[in-house]
Amino acid sequence: MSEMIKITYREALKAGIREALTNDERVFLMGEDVGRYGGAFAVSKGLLQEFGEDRVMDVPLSESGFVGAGIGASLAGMKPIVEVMTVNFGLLPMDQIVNNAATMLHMSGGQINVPVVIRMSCGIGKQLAAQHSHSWEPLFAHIPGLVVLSVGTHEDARGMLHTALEHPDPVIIFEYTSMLNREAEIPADAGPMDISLAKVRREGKDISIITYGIGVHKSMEAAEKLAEQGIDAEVIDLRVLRPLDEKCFLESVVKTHRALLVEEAWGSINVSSEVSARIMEKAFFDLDAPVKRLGGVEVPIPYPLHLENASVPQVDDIVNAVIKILRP
Amino acid sequence: MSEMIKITYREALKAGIREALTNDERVFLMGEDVGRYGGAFAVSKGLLQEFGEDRVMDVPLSESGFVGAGIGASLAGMKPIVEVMTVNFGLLPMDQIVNNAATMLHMSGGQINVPVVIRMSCGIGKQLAAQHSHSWEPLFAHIPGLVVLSVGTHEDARGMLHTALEHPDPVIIFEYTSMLNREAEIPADAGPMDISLAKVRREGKDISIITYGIGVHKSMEAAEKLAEQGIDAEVIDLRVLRPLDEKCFLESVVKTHRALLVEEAWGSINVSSEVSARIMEKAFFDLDAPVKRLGGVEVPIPYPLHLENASVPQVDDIVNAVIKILRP
Amino acid sequence: MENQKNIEPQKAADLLYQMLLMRKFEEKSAELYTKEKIRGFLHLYIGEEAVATGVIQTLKPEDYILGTYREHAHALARGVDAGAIMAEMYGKQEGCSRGRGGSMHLFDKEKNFFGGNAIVSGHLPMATGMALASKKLKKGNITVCFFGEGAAAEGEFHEALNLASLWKVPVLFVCENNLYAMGTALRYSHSMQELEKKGQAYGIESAAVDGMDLLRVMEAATKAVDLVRSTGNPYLLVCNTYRFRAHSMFDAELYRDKAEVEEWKKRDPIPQFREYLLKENLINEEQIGEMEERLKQEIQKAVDFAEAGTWEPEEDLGKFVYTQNSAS
Amino acid sequence: MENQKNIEPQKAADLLYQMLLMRKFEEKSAELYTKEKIRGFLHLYIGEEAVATGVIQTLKPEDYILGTYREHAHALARGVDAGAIMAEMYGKQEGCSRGRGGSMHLFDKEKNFFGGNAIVSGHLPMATGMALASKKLKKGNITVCFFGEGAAAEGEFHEALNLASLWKVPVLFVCENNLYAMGTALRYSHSMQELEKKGQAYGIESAAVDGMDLLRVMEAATKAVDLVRSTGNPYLLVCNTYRFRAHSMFDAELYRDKAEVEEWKKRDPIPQFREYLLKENLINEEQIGEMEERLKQEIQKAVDFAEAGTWEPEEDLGKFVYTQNSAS
Ligand SMILES: Cc1ncc(C[n+]2csc(CCOP(=O)(O)OP(=O)(O)O)c2C)c(N)n1
Ligand SMILES: Cc1ncc(C[n+]2csc(CCOP(=O)(O)OP(=O)(O)O)c2C)c(N)n1
Ligand SMILES: [Mg+2]
Ligand SMILES: [Mg+2]
Repeated sequence: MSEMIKITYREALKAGIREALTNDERVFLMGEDVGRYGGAFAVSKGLLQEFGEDRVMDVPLSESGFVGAGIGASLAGMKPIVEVMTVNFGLLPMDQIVNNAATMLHMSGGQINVPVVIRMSCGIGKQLAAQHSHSWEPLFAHIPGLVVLSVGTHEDARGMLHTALEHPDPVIIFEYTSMLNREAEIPADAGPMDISLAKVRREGKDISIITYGIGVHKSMEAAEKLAEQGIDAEVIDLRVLRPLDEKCFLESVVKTHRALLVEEAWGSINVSSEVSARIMEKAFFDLDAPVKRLGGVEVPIPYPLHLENASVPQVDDIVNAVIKILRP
Repeated sequence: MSEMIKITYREALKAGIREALTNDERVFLMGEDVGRYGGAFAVSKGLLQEFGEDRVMDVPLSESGFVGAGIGASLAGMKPIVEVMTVNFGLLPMDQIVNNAATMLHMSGGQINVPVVIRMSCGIGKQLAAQHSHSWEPLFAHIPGLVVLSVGTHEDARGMLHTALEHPDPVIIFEYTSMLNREAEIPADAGPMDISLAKVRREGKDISIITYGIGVHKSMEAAEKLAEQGIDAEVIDLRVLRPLDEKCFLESVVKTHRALLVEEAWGSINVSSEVSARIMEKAFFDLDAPVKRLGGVEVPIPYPLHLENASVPQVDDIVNAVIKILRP
Repeated sequence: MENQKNIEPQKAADLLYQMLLMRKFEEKSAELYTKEKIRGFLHLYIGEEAVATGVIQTLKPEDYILGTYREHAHALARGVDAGAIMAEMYGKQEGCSRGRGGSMHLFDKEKNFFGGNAIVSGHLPMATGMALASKKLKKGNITVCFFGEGAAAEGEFHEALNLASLWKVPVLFVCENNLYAMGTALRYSHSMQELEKKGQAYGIESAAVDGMDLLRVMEAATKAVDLVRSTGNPYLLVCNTYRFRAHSMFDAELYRDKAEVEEWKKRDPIPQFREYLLKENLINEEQIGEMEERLKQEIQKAVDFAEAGTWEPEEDLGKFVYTQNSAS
Repeated sequence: MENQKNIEPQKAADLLYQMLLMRKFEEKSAELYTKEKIRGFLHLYIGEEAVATGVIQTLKPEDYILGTYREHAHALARGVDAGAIMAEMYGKQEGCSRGRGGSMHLFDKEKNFFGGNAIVSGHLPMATGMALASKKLKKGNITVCFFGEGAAAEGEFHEALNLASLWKVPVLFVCENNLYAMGTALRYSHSMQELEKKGQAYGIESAAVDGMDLLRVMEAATKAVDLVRSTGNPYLLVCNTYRFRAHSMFDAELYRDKAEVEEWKKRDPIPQFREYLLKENLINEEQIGEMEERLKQEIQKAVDFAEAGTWEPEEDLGKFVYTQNSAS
């Protein structure tokens, strides 16, 4: 195994973008304030200076327009990385993403593929209140034709973009604002990551905690706490929200016979609903207990810290839910 | 019971709108081509002539603009019925619907409610291909703060609007293009329908078929066919996709011990996923077999009839799926 | 119609043939629609032929073209095979979009014909983006984007034109002002109806032209295309025209007077151009007779091709959602 | 600053007080932000006070006001209690939005203050709709909608202005052109930078005014408001101004020179107005001293009120999603 380096999630994302810009002239980064401002969250800071205005393009407030333009540029030979500053503004270009990017290949009978990559920062955790704290992974993950990624770890932050840019079809990448300053160790030579498989982040035999995004960290923490109580939890990071890697989580459930699904998105019609339904369909007879879900409370996110915290599952909620499943 | 009349789904919808315009001066209908054209599907034909331009307003192509204007008008004392011609254009105003209509009450701390009603025609069935055949109920049903209705029957077509207009919060009504010409009998004095409950459309003891929209008719037909084979299926029309009336379907499953979920929307992260997950959580021990789903194939809808038909569950698919559950 | 020097007899004949082909092809399509050979929406361009003909004849094969759902004529002008278009409208896999798209989604990548876009205004941002790619890749080609006057009310018009002008990219926006968006007359779509003046809001050069007069369109288009090609800047060309037929095959035309239509038919671009050619001795009756014979054959050939076409097997339904499973 | 007749000493003092209150209130807020009493995003209006002051002083209590996320000053000008605003920023339930909204979502229905809208340009369509309701209900009030120059690049600007003009509704659009949208300078947001000319594209009367000069803003606003009120038509008023502080508290201001900021500070609206009043003997130093004392007290009172405020109990998290479960 190679040398390990300590890196923040922000630095890992930036390293991925920098590498992409370096390796392929057709790659460019476009988005609101990615250049002169340095990126709303400083992810792209310095890249304008390094690569110039043609490669790092600030765009006006016009999400439908510039996302559509990114799609168009991808049709004509470029490899755009389009940044929608945060998913909160991601409904404005949603028609472009769904009716154009996700649909063009099909409605042209396979002639025209759309190799665009769209990055959006998302999630809760900065007291940004109802219009700025959305977790809309489920909305995009519902759409066939898209590849939808959730960047739950630093390795993925470093490497998923590379593989996404090689994909011939539109890829949506969700990054987590609240993880930007978090440090972790990754191999110094970390690079391209597969973008088709879920991953077992922690092996365990008693229960499968299936999650993604920030949920990965909370679930890992919960698993450590559970270990102290003699409960051996397996933690699965879905990573790819569409198309789902069901083989990974079904195998886990077949082994552990129990599952808890954790996500921060609103609690109904979300990724966990789908995972639960698939376990129902394909691993029902392996279950020793009903699959449970911990999702976001179905409320626009409130501003005060205590209510914000209460609106998504926390580590203790996960611990308690697991205990309740195992020791009812 | 009162006298029955034969009426098309279109006429039922129109009668509902007409009544609303007649009864309350604050009600107005706005949308693309609702007036001079007579409505894209002739639902509002003649209403402009009857009520005048102030009550039946044609608007330019600008979905975000006029839906937002409808929301604004509702803040200032009007009761707008905003028609988005079809759900296919419903992503354009989605930011307005989610970040404004569904969120305002909460982020104003309960001060400002948004009594707007938004109607959208939806679904497959006219060979309109990939950009014009969407079933996006799941996208809207994911959003807290919205009431999301699915008009699966003629009585509901006649009466749901009335109740929706009395609701203090934003209501999204999904109507089904392919049902417009369908005739059915409803009571001559049909009127306001509750909009909080699911309904058992057919009682049965062997399995619960849980569905909504066009699925109701297909499931009823399937139930008749199944009856010929000695299988007694219960059919549940969810009607309200948010907030879900889980009591209704859980009771049914507790009784029948088996369920098949049917919908035309794309097959993952949809309403059926949620229903399945809730049955898992709350009726697991009552199940004699895993809950199965029949959803739309995850493909942008193709134009040719045979492929269009193959992309959503048909009556025979429902029959076969039920038989497979009951006689594995 | 004013005299224009420099029109070669052969070119004149070709142009007349092209407009006649559009007309006859669509008349045939309407007939086939009533015979239910063609389904879904069918939007005819009859009356507007001078626009597509006049603009597209100025282009080079490497230029990109994007159209709306009313794009049969544009596809024909671009040289997409009439048989492939007809087969597409039949839904046969020999169609130019493999039958997946139908009338609204004609694509031909080899011919640089990018649809067939049925979300009104949704292709404008893509056009800007394609032109951006051309600029970045120094391809030297231009992008031409056709859309209706109704589309210009959508926010994406505003965003796409602003971006195109900010970025100085070679895109020609052609607004086909046929005075109606479905049933909504220009004066109900736009508060300011001299659409070419909208260019000023973006610092985009623009002009309006009589879209019923082929020579005038050619002149204006030549000027516009030359400018876009030489300066690399965008341009807005408004072609004032009229559709003689209903919006689509589902349109009772309640919104306009028959007399108005008749008045416009007097300016039918095809007889107008034919008379001019005869007067100027650029063609003779005999040649026209021959031409009509050729036309009849070409259309018959297209219909035969479509009739002989085959249905894509149902097992292939899931193709073209992602590139990797789309091998044909 | 030019002489303006007719300014009463009392009114002059009130206006100065108001601007000073805005300034001191926000300076205090910045301080409280660094003390982590206020969290989330905090966008200061410092430097732009003449705009909100000048416009809002012309309005009647029944007029509707919509603002952006940079709306503390507008709320204060509207007479929303400073304590309620401060408590809101603390997240206390005594806040004007019950603490649910925070700095970006100030609402006060009684004062007809409709936010606090943090999706850029998302409130413009609502403003048009509120004015539409006023017209329909013959209320006689007008709607005033504040937004930044960056917002004018969004499609919703285009749609909202077109609708307002088509419908002839009494709405005043106030574009606060502070030359930057986050880090994106005006010239990168708009291809045509004389923003007032954008009114022409919609047939909307418009004007630009020096937004650093209170008297000029008052004059322009009075003219605009009178016109909107008397004609019932929309109006676009562009106020050219500058923000002295960072975009929000997360902004390293990499995109502009300190010198530019210093240059603009010379035109600080507050000293400018104060000097004018002194020169014209509309106020004296002693009165200013008293005023400053009053200000200090009012701000201290606001902070005390916020400090003394209470947290909403966690059990209430689910409130305000629907009206029926929102009883307080
Ligand atoms: C975003 C969107 N809204 C509504 C429609 C329904 N629709 C299809 S064509 C049309 C009218 C478009 O008018 P115009 O842009 O003038 O083009 P024309 O049909 O006259 O060529 C409408 C409203 C649509 N396809 N897309
Ligand atoms: C639709 C949308 N896109 C992006 C953002 C992020 N954002 C918040 S404020 C802002 C700049 C807005 O600039 P402007 O309209 O000029 O107003 P100002 O902040 O200068 O007052 C941006 C990009 C947002 N809130 N909403
Ligand atoms: Mg038109
Ligand atoms: Mg600004």
